[in-house]
Amino acid sequence: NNHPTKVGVILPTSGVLAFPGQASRRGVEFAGMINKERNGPAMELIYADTESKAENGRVAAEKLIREGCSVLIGCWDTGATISAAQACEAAKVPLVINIASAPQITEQGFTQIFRNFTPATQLVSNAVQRIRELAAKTDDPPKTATVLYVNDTFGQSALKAMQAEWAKQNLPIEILDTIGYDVRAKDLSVEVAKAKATGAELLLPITRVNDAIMIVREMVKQGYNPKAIIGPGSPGPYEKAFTDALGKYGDDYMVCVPWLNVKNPRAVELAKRFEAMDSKNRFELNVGFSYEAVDIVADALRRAKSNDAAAIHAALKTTDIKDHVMWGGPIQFNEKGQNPNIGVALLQNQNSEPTVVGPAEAAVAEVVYPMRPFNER
Amino acid sequence: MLAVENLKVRYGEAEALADVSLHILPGEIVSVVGANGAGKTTLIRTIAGMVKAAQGRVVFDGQDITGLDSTGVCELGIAQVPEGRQIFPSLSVVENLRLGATLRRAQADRKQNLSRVYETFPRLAERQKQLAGTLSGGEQQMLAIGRALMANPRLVMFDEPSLGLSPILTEEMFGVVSSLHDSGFSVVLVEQNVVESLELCDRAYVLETGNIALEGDGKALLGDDRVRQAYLGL
Amino acid sequence: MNNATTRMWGGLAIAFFAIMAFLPVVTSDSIIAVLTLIMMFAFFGQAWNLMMGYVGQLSLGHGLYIGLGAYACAVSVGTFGLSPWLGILIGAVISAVVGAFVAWLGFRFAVKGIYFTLLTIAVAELGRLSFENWSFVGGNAGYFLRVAQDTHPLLSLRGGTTFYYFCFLVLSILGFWGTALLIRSRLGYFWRAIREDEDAARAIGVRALRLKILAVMISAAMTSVGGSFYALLSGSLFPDTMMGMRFSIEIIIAPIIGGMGTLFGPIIGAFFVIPINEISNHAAQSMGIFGLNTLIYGVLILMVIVFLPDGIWPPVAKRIERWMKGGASS
Amino acid sequence: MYSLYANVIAGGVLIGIVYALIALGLTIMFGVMRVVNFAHGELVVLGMYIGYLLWLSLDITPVMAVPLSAIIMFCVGYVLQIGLINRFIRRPHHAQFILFIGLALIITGIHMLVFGPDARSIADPSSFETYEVFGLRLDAVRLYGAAVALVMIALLLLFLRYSSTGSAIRAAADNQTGAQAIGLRVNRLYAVTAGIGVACAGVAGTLISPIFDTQPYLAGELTLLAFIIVIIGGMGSLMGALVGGILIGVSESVAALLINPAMKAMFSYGLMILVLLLRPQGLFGVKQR
Amino acid sequence: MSQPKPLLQVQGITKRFSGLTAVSQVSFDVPEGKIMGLIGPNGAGKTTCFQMIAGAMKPTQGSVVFDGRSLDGLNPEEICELGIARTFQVVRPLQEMTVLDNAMVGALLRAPSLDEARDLAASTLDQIGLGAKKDILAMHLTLPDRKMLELAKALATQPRLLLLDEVMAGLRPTEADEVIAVLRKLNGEGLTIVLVEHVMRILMSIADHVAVLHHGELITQGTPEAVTRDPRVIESYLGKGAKHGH
Ligand SMILES: Nc1ncnc2c1ncn2[C@@H]1O[C@H](COP(=O)(O)OP(=O)(O)OP(=O)(O)O)[C@@H](O)[C@H]1O
Ligand SMILES: Nc1ncnc2c1ncn2[C@@H]1O[C@H](COP(=O)(O)OP(=O)(O)OP(=O)(O)O)[C@@H](O)[C@H]1O
Ligand SMILES: CC(C)C[C@H](N)C(=O)O
Ligand SMILES: [Mg+2]
Ligand SMILES: [Mg+2]
Repeated sequence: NNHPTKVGVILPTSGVLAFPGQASRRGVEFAGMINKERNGPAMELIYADTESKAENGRVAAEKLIREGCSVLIGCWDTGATISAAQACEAAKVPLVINIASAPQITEQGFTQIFRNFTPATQLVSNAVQRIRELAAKTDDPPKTATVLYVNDTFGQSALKAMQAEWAKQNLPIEILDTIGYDVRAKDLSVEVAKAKATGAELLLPITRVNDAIMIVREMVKQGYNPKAIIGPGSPGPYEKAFTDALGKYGDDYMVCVPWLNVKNPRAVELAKRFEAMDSKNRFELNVGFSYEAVDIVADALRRAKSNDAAAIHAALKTTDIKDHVMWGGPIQFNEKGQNPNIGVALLQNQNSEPTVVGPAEAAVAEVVYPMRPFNER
Repeated sequence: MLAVENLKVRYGEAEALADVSLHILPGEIVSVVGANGAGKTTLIRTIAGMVKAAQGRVVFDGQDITGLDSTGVCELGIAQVPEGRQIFPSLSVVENLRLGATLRRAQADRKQNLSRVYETFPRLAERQKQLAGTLSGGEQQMLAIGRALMANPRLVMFDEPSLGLSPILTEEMFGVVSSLHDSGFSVVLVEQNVVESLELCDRAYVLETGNIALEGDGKALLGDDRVRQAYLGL
Repeated sequence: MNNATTRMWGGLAIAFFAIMAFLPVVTSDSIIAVLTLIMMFAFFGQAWNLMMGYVGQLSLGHGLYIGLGAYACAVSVGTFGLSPWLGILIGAVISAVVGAFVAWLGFRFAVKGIYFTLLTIAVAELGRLSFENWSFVGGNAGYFLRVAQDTHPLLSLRGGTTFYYFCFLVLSILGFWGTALLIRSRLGYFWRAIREDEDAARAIGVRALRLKILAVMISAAMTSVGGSFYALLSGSLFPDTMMGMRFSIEIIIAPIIGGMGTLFGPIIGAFFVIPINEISNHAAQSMGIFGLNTLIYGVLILMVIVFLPDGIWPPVAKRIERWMKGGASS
Repeated sequence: MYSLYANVIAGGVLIGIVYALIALGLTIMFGVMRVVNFAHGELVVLGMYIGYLLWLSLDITPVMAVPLSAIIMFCVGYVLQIGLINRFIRRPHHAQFILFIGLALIITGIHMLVFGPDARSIADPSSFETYEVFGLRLDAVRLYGAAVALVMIALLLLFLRYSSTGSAIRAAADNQTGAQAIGLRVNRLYAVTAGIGVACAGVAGTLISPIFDTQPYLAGELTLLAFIIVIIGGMGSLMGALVGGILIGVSESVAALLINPAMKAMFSYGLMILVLLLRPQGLFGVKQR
Repeated sequence: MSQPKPLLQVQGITKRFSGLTAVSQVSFDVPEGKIMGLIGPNGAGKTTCFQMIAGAMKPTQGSVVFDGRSLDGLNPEEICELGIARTFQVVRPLQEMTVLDNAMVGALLRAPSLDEARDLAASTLDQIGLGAKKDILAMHLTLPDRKMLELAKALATQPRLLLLDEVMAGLRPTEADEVIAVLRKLNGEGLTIVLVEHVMRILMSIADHVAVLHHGELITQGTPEAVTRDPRVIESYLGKGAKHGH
């Protein structure tokens, strides 16, 4: 087949989620470029924007499928992903999920999805694991915690997963309160005041980017200095917008997310190239998993040797990529379309750089604990 | 003093004034009568610059004022007591009066004019602070007249000042108009009370569907039976 | 309107809908998808127009009824395993009741004009917020219909592009026809009287309260049915997108741009508004210029409302009528 | 507990005063021209971008940028009124509605084109400052914002009450034909009013730019916020806007404390419905207008 | 003298607007088949009385009885259905509907079908001389025609009692005479009328009975001649040198 395969890419490139959406798009574009350099299978990447509205996932997917795409990548956000998956299911076109963490995605009976991202349950169980390791390492572990979570599809499923995991692992840290806030909240001063009033020693924010910034800004103003801030698997601190907006106040913030395999020289080299091309951006999770999604599609195309959606689907089913950029085992998909082998790292912002501080086998730096009070920075 | 020449006015496709010419001499009371919808209000509004003429000219003191906006016209000393009074109901009586003197020509004499208005209408002086909207119909009419006088006018145009007023207030109204005349203002009077207004005026025009049908001495028109029947509906 | 002109417009409507019914044979799926949206908005517009164009009640909260219809149907199907037809009915009843309540509130407390409009916004937003925090329907996290099972489309009301196109086409036809019947009945006279001057109408015996409530109920129920179908089409429901202000605003642009208080207005408006939206979205996305679509869309609707104060349809209709008459006499 | 509530209420009052300024812009345009500006939020966001841009390019803090922002936004309002809104004054509400929706889309489109969709935050050191007053910890930017807003509101009230232009504006609001009949330049008064209304929105926007991150999509919410306040305070009433603003500022914050913050907006809408039903003219509104 | 039984009984009605008492303790009877005039200075409360009788305003105190039935708590439309029709002082035509449709809305109150309503409306319009203009939109009518349309809408509801609020104000005398003739004829057919007019000539020529309001109070009532001779009426309303009725 000489015609390039049309690959649809659905991302929230405008609206509330534009920041990570556009980062993801850069990852896809970068991967397309690398693929061409390596003489990979011919692909034509066609983009569609969800405007950060979940239901537009379906609209975008249908549109791309009508335009002849035989495989889709997307959608960064859980809501949009489920909605796109419905269209893919109806049209029998595979959807490779770059990022989206809600567990229900793989529990809806979809046959066309392939998720190379950790579901919230796994994300959180790893996160709880990381917190346990951290607590074990110090002689001054936090005894109480408060959760601040964004009240949307992703936030709710992450919260649910976390509460379940907390009980299951029987962590000796008491959760004092869980405070939800609106996705479109323009200011979080009351929410932070409320969290501060609980006196929790550990703050567990489940956020998107903008709200993560608002939370820290309010914490600085209100002088709320818990022993640690650890995001149990949510976006925010590792993104450029966050470190740019907060500078030194953004340091010491931790988050548990899948991350670049910093010990793989090829991956590190790729990241360096990306950052050299585009000094304003970082090769973080959004870029990385979007890059990897294209890699997965390219690999499947190479094996399928066809533009036919069914053939691509079959090839995706047998994916097995050992050498890849994100930290974790080989990329494989189970019967539900989930890659179970993704690792979760503990990142901490140090000097405005997200730095891997755990688990031990992946860490490149020592963790700063307890967090330095804001007014002493 | 004021001359209207071949005025034609349209509202969209409807013609309100077809071809109207008339004039007013200094110190005169000129009455304009005519059926509903004859175009009396339109005439006044056109002179006042609130409606644009399609054709014709309005000349005041030898100056062509046809294209002027209402502010420009007022500045020249043409004031009006508009149909339906059009006072400012949620402003106080004084504020209403003061606003009558916003124009440049009137600002200097504001104090003096105000006391003159209070002299003419002692009722208004009593109710300076009251909101205009709570005045009775007759008082509102006085206020509208007073407000017009605040502009230092030379010509005052009245549009149906007695509409909806009780007989006693109507009578008072005519008294005020004639006393204005006595103190030297020129007056254009549009009225439904044909008899009183014709009796009061120096000259009169009868307007019929956008055209001047008749012109002449008010009392003479009243006396002519044919005119009474055909045009005045008496 | 005399009988001859009524017949002429009726004929025109039949011809138009007949052409619409044949379109799927000759056009591609992507055009059908856009036409589906057009028919959907034409139908929503018709429903809204009934209340605003003919009864003079400006609602900016019709998204509420879309959402109620959507959720009622989706939850009936997804959670209770009922037939979608039943879900549609349940949604329509709920919406009618809620609509009646809003209308009653407004009437009872003499909330009129722009204040009534703001009341509709407030109730709709309150509805949205309640749904966003109601976990039974998924709250902010959304409610997702499972993938359609292999049953007959007319039973499950799940199908492909063309299927939903016909669904909304049929709804449009019913909406058009029903509205036409209603406004030519006694009700139509009373409604128009209320629209012109409610107090004056009441003084000559028009039972404004019931009639207004009735109009809102019909309009809400119609909107709700459209919402149910939309839910089935979409499969994923979020309070913000299903019943937010945005939807409320979107559905009224077409009938106003098209020509309010006319039967064809909402359809013509939808034919103008939706393609513009699609084309400008496409342009902006392929060029990667974000905001261009919004800008183009805004400029165009602004131009229509500035230069065609009554909307697109009335002047066109006048011309057609004149042309037909001219044709008859010559 | 005391300090939690006191802090939150104080924060609510401060932000409420800025809300009041937003609402004032809306109410003044409604009171005088009887138009309901559905693009108000977009204009607030424009003011926010002005604040952001001046900080970014010239390093002027938003409070200092207020005079410039006021002038720019006044001109925007003036021109909009003369060019567009004026033709719609006598047209029905739904036509005005489409006009403003069109305007809103255009403004948002321009914002997106120029600034992109991302939230822009002002990372000035000043936006992390706080003051301790009576054991309360007050956010510096909110404090400045409220102070400036309060001064603006007071100046406006004085202007409308005592200046001759002010009373002419009130007269034009009261009776347009009457104003024209006595030679007031109604269109110019309208333009000045629109200028003031938009300037209020813009200045408020500039003031909140260090508090809320600037982004195009904020607009719709701000428009609704202004509506809620105006309904509660009374359409066309300036005092109403002030009281309504503070009320909403406080109730939003307290509601977030008492119930789930995600549900706090319900409180405001509930309040609005209650007012609409029990006192449709608003707390300070005049009946029958 | 044997009075016919009163069709309308106004019993001590009072209306207060925050602070202001617009109508205070007003009582009067309107006998069936008669024409009654209601006069008084501007702001005396005449229109307010009509508003309360027609149900558009609720009296602060007192009640209205129509044909032996109390109207307390009834809506305007219910009162209209009982047989009371009214016109508005400031005319309120249904602007964007034709003259015929305006009258039809009123006619539909009693007509069982659209066709019958149309016939009834058309004959009502003919009766008051608006027949030729039935297909014009109401907004294009001149003021006198609007006043007549106001009358037509009211008549199309086939009332037993008609409340007319200054329907003839602003009409030229000859035009007013035509309306008077129509009212006389209707009255001859059994319609009871209450009318408010400032033009004494009109009132004198058709009213059987006149009631005078002043500052919201009923100061006197009686035959037109008696009332116009009453010094209080002359002082507060007519004026000394009045030679009314052109
Ligand atoms: N704003 C307007 N738009 C359209 N037509 C108008 C307008 N104002 C007046 N007309 C029409 O123009 C004609 C003349 O009206 P105008 O108000 O000047 O009459 P008038 O003699 O003052 O009547 P009246 O005695 O009722 O006050 C009428 O047919 C009227 O319907
Ligand atoms: N809705 C209202 N709110 C407050 N005051 C009112 C209201 N309606 C009427 N009034 C006042 O009540 C009094 C009586 O008014 P009404 O209209 O009944 O007088 P009227 O006798 O009909 O006078 P006119 O001859 O001028 O029509 C007036 O002082 C008026 O200002
Ligand atoms: C961890 C996150 C990147 C998850 C993603 N934002 C989602 O909505 O599911
Ligand atoms: Mg006139
Ligand atoms: Mg009256």
